[in-house]
Amino acid sequence: MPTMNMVQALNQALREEMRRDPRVIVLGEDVGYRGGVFLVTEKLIDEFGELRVIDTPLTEGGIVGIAVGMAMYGLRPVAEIQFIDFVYEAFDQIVSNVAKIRYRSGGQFSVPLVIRSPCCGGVRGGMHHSQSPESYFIHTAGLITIMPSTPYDAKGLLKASIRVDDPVIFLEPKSIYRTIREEVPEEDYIVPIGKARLVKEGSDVTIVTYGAMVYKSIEASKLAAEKHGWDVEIIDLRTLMPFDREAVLKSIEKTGRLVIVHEAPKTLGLGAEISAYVAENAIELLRGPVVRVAGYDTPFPLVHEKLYMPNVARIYMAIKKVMEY
Amino acid sequence: MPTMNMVQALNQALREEMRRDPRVIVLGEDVGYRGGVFLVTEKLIDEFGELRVIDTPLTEGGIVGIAVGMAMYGLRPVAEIQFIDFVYEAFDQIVSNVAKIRYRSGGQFSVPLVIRSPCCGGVRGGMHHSQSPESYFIHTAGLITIMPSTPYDAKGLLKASIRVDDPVIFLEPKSIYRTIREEVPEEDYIVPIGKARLVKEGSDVTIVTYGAMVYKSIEASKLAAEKHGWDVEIIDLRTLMPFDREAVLKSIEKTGRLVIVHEAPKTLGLGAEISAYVAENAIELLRGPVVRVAGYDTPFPLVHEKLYMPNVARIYMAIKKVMEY
Amino acid sequence: MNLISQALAKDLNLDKALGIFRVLDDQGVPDESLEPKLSKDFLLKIYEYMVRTRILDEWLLKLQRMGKVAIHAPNKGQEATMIGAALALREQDWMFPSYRELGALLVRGMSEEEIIDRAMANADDPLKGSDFAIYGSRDKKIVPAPVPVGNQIPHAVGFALAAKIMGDNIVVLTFFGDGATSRGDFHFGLNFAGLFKPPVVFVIQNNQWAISLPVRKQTAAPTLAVKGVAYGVPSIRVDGNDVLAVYSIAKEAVDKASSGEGPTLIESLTYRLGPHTTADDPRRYRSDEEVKRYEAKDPIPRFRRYLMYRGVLNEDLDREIWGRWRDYIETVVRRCLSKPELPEEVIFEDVYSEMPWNLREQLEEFRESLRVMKSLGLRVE
Amino acid sequence: MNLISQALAKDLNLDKALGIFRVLDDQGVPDESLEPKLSKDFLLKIYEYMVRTRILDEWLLKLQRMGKVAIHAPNKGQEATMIGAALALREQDWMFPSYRELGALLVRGMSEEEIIDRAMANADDPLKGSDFAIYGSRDKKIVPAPVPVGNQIPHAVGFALAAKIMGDNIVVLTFFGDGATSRGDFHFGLNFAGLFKPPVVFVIQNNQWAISLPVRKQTAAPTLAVKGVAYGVPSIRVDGNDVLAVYSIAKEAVDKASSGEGPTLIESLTYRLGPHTTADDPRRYRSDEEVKRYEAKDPIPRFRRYLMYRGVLNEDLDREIWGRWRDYIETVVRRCLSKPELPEEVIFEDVYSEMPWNLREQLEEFRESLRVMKSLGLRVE
Ligand SMILES: Cc1ncc(C[n+]2csc(CCOP(=O)(O)OP(=O)(O)O)c2C)c(N)n1
Ligand SMILES: Cc1ncc(C[n+]2csc(CCOP(=O)(O)OP(=O)(O)O)c2C)c(N)n1
Ligand SMILES: [Mg+2]
Ligand SMILES: [Mg+2]
Repeated sequence: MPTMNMVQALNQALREEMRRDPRVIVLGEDVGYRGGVFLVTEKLIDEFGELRVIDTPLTEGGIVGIAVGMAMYGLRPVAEIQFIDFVYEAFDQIVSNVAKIRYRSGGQFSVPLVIRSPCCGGVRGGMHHSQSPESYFIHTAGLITIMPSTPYDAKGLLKASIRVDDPVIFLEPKSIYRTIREEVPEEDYIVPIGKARLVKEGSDVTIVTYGAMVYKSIEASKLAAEKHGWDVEIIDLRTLMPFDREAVLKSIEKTGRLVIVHEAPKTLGLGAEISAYVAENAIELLRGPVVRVAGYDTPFPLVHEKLYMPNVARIYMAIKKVMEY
Repeated sequence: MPTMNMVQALNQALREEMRRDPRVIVLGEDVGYRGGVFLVTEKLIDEFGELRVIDTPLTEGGIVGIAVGMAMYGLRPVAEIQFIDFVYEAFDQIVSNVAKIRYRSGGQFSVPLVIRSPCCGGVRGGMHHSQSPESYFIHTAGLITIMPSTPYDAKGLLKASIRVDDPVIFLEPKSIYRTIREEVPEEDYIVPIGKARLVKEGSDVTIVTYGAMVYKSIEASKLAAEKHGWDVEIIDLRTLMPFDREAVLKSIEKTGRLVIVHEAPKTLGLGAEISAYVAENAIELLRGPVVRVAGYDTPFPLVHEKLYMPNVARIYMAIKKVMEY
Repeated sequence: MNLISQALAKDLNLDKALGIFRVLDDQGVPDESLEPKLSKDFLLKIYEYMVRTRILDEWLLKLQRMGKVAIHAPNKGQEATMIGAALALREQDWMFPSYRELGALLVRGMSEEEIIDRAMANADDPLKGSDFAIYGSRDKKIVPAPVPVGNQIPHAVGFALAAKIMGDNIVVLTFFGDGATSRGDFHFGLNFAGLFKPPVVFVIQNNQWAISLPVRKQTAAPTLAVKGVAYGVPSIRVDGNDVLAVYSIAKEAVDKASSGEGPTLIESLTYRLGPHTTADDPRRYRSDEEVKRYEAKDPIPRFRRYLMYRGVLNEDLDREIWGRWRDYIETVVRRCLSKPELPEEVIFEDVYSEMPWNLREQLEEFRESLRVMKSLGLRVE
Repeated sequence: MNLISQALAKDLNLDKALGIFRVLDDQGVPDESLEPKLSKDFLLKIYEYMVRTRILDEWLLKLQRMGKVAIHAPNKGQEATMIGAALALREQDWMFPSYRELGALLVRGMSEEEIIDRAMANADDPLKGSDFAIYGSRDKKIVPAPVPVGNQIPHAVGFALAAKIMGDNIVVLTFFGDGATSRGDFHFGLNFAGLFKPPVVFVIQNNQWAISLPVRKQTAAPTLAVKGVAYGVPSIRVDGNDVLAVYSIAKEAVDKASSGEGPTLIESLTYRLGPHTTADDPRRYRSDEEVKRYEAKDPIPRFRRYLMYRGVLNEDLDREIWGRWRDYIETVVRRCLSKPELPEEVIFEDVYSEMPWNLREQLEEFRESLRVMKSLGLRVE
């Protein structure tokens, strides 16, 4: 099996899906001859031509609005937003149409659209190339929101997203686009939507996380083991909504302690929902506070981003807080 | 003191602020000669003219984008979004600029802009005239989000919002625009931002709520008292972000039980943040689960809206659940 | 420079975007050089659509006043535009209307009954009660309109572009109001249309008002049609109260689109005789005289005069047509009124292709809440 | 009909939007009938701005390669547009640039040092490290650009409209790229400008590419200037590599705006000779020959030829100018490089006018995390 990074895995997923199904098309800014600014769509235009790999004008609202019409027709468009920080022009289309057309039409129409986009920080991108805006999508009924953390998952989840009949917001943590390599099958496979991945078993405390924060959490868990012998369990959600409540509950049943880690700003980040879900449905399992390690409630800064983002020290502090409660 | 409904109180707040400060201007769709579709801006154009009461073309993105420039210049624009369900075209301007210009300019520029808009359900408005999208704003650092529940508060909070140097999203629950009347001073006063209102003291369970749900909560508390003798405390947040954490914590210290009620969809509604905040900082105070009564995770339906929204039965069920835990 | 720019200017064909195409004068007398050659039956069919639309519109107003319909956006005065344009479509073509095109729905084959069921959101509502003032039917190739003004414009373009990509010969027609031209969606949709040349026809129902805002306060452009220039989309302005003019121009546009020659923007000049919606009070922003002036231009009497001028219609036949449709629609209304409500759980359907666990949990809470309401005797206020 | 539409068409003044205004030919020889009468000093000042911009641009590229600057968007080739336009502004006027107008910043009085501090986000960064590739200064009446393309367009309009409401005589000029014309913000800003006629000047830096997308794939309109027609905004196309042409037209537009005659849209035809940003690889989408072809049209040699033709400049003076600025800017760079970082807590500043409790709590967590990192010897990776 070849090893690949996430960009290659995503490129392969797109290529395979486009070969499999003529209804799959790609559109976005610079996705054609440029191959996307991160090269996720590299060379697709050579194989599939300008009708199926569409370089669009610079308008996210237009990209999504047009893609909605295509999806209603029966195509399976994969729309790239060059950086998720630029998706907001399309927010009306996403909230009012992508998420609601099935409901509004009493099930007569659906929008099998994937909006994929690089997200999150860690590459010195400043406030408009580093955001983690998943909360906006998670809160919007009608959308599925996904963020892979490995090349294998990226390929399998993107394929699943293209095939599902519902709209998917597919967020790609750009800081690990090329830093993680692993074996990725060259054949067809799917990673199911809605299922978390158990990254590391443990018995003392559960970390629920996703995206690049999986790796920070692993590091912090090592530090906790080293310093205190604490055994941390790590869950990578993969699908953010609907998130895998069973995986979360099962783990807390065992550990009784919960830390949630994400890059998105803390207030109403996904951590809030997971914490509230547990407090509502399984508070008896908790042995202490549910601690969230998240981006601070500020715009994402250009300077000191590694201090702004959840880092090993902050995750370690959270583990310590729940363990020593 | 005259009695007024919320529409009249808001109209008076605008009129007084416009008289007080020539920099205060109003803009939006149909705010001029039409006086706004709910008449909140009625007759302002007669007193202040077309330069200060601006009928704009039909573009929420334009309204907010233009208002940002005005606010940067030093005006105090109050932009009306005809229904908050239509704000999404302006989402890029709100998230990328309204919320970030102060930060982006290192404090050199600010955006003292109020975006006010009728929100929420209960008037048979269907999916695009009933939404409660406050989570999108609460999650966006740089914004203040407010929702009054009484005419008195509406006037005092709108005045405070116009005067604060930060951008405010001011949400007006349209179902109680004309149903609640109370005494409202005709002179100048302010209701401070960030302070909750204790609607009803109680000792058994705390309900944290806001907007029209205050009234449903009162009814449910009566039912709970009647049926079980339970004494419910009710807190009206008024400012949703930054919410009054002290009021919340103080109440739970007493009751040890928490129910949160809002119309917005449950997943990542403000209830999630309040629950998570307590679970993170004061879990020892809790005697049972934190229960959220919220809109369901669907688009807002035209039919059966009174069943979709939190209603007395649902709030009562939640009280019962935490009391009988 | 001047030669180039003159050549370019000629290409832009501004005459059409700045003038007004009309076939009938205000009295219904045709300009014979422009008059389309239509059969008597077809002309009467057009007229019947206009009659049906007017009657249906009145009924929806009435039903709204009775509390049976949440809101209604009156069509009165705009029948020629919607019917003329919709008639230009072929069986295989698709329509993306706004909330003010009852007549176009009828032309595409939706029945009065379907429309009223929808407006009432009763048990037979094909859109299952999701929103008000929107209509559609996959069967009839009508996509239900989004309430946010203009949202459907890029959809229509994307839909048409998808058909082009798949090699299917369809044309997509979308209606929207003058107000919608200010929205981002208009800018996006027209831009993509100019670039990718999908088979799409845009019809601006310029009824001169966006609620209280007259067109001259919406844009400083001399016409709305001229906006096509900004996108390289050929544009034309037509008298929207002249059903033959609208039909002729729309047909040309549909033919052009179906033969691969790309999009057309049609500005159809008409007038909204009624209030914006049943929730509006137009006296606050426009004068009764203005309305009177436009009542004299009502497209139905105007077309009736034409039909009489051509000997297609006489007083008796006219009375018969109105009477027949009035009776018929009244029967339909009665039937619709007798239908039950949509079941309560419908509000949980069609959010996703399969119900996720959070909605399943919430559906349980919902069922429980209905039981509690029943047992405590609580009513939905 | 034809008479009306011809009259309207004449009003639209399409000649200017479709042609190209230029003063200098490619060899720098002026059309004397159009040549502005400028003093020798002023001409040399223009040239020095161009030289400074070019040198500064090269330094920012270098600093980016050294890892001292996060990203840089090269200005090379576009100096005439930014400098010509900015020079048209008066002391009291305001500028809303995009991320590619170093020269305009210099014209408005920002120093190389301020610009480099900003680019490096060091301790003296006036914008406190909030984002990359943006520049501004309230003192110099320059509003820092938003990175989302086009966002500043409605801001400039609103700002100018506010001044008009307050009765202040200022003009606002905003720059944006060809790519920005596809965005909703362009549509909104131009529409409001046409309607409310604030004193605003729009300058489209049409450098022919939006990253990899050539202008012909951005719009089917024959020019970008012609888009003004859709908004009733008078528009003109100018040779953007001809600094005298840009200056003349911008000056006319500023004069017009300041005397209450409203907005102007200027399409300035130029070319981006470098990559889109330091993160770009333009070979993937455009040929070296194309770049070569445009290198021959570089606005700096062209203006230099004009200056020599007019006897304002000679080889010696030219060498002196370049040498002086090279030395000066190198000194500045060295000084900037020696400055410390911004303090860590700066990331919590300027979110609100006062820090709310949630940020105060988070600032505590932040301080604690720094202590923990120190005590455990953890480094920021
Ligand atoms: C995005 C959005 N903003 C505001 C509204 C409220 N609204 C409904 S119709 C309307 C005016 C529409 O005018 P126009 O497009 O001319 O259509 P008409 O109603 O005249 O047919 C407005 C402002 C809306 N539905 N959508
Ligand atoms: C809304 C938005 N989408 C995408 C981007 C990424 N991006 C940065 S610059 C650019 C192209 C801009 O082209 P143009 O407006 O012509 O300006 P130029 O870079 O040529 O000066 C793109 C797509 C962005 N900054 N903002
Ligand atoms: Mg209209
Ligand atoms: Mg460009």
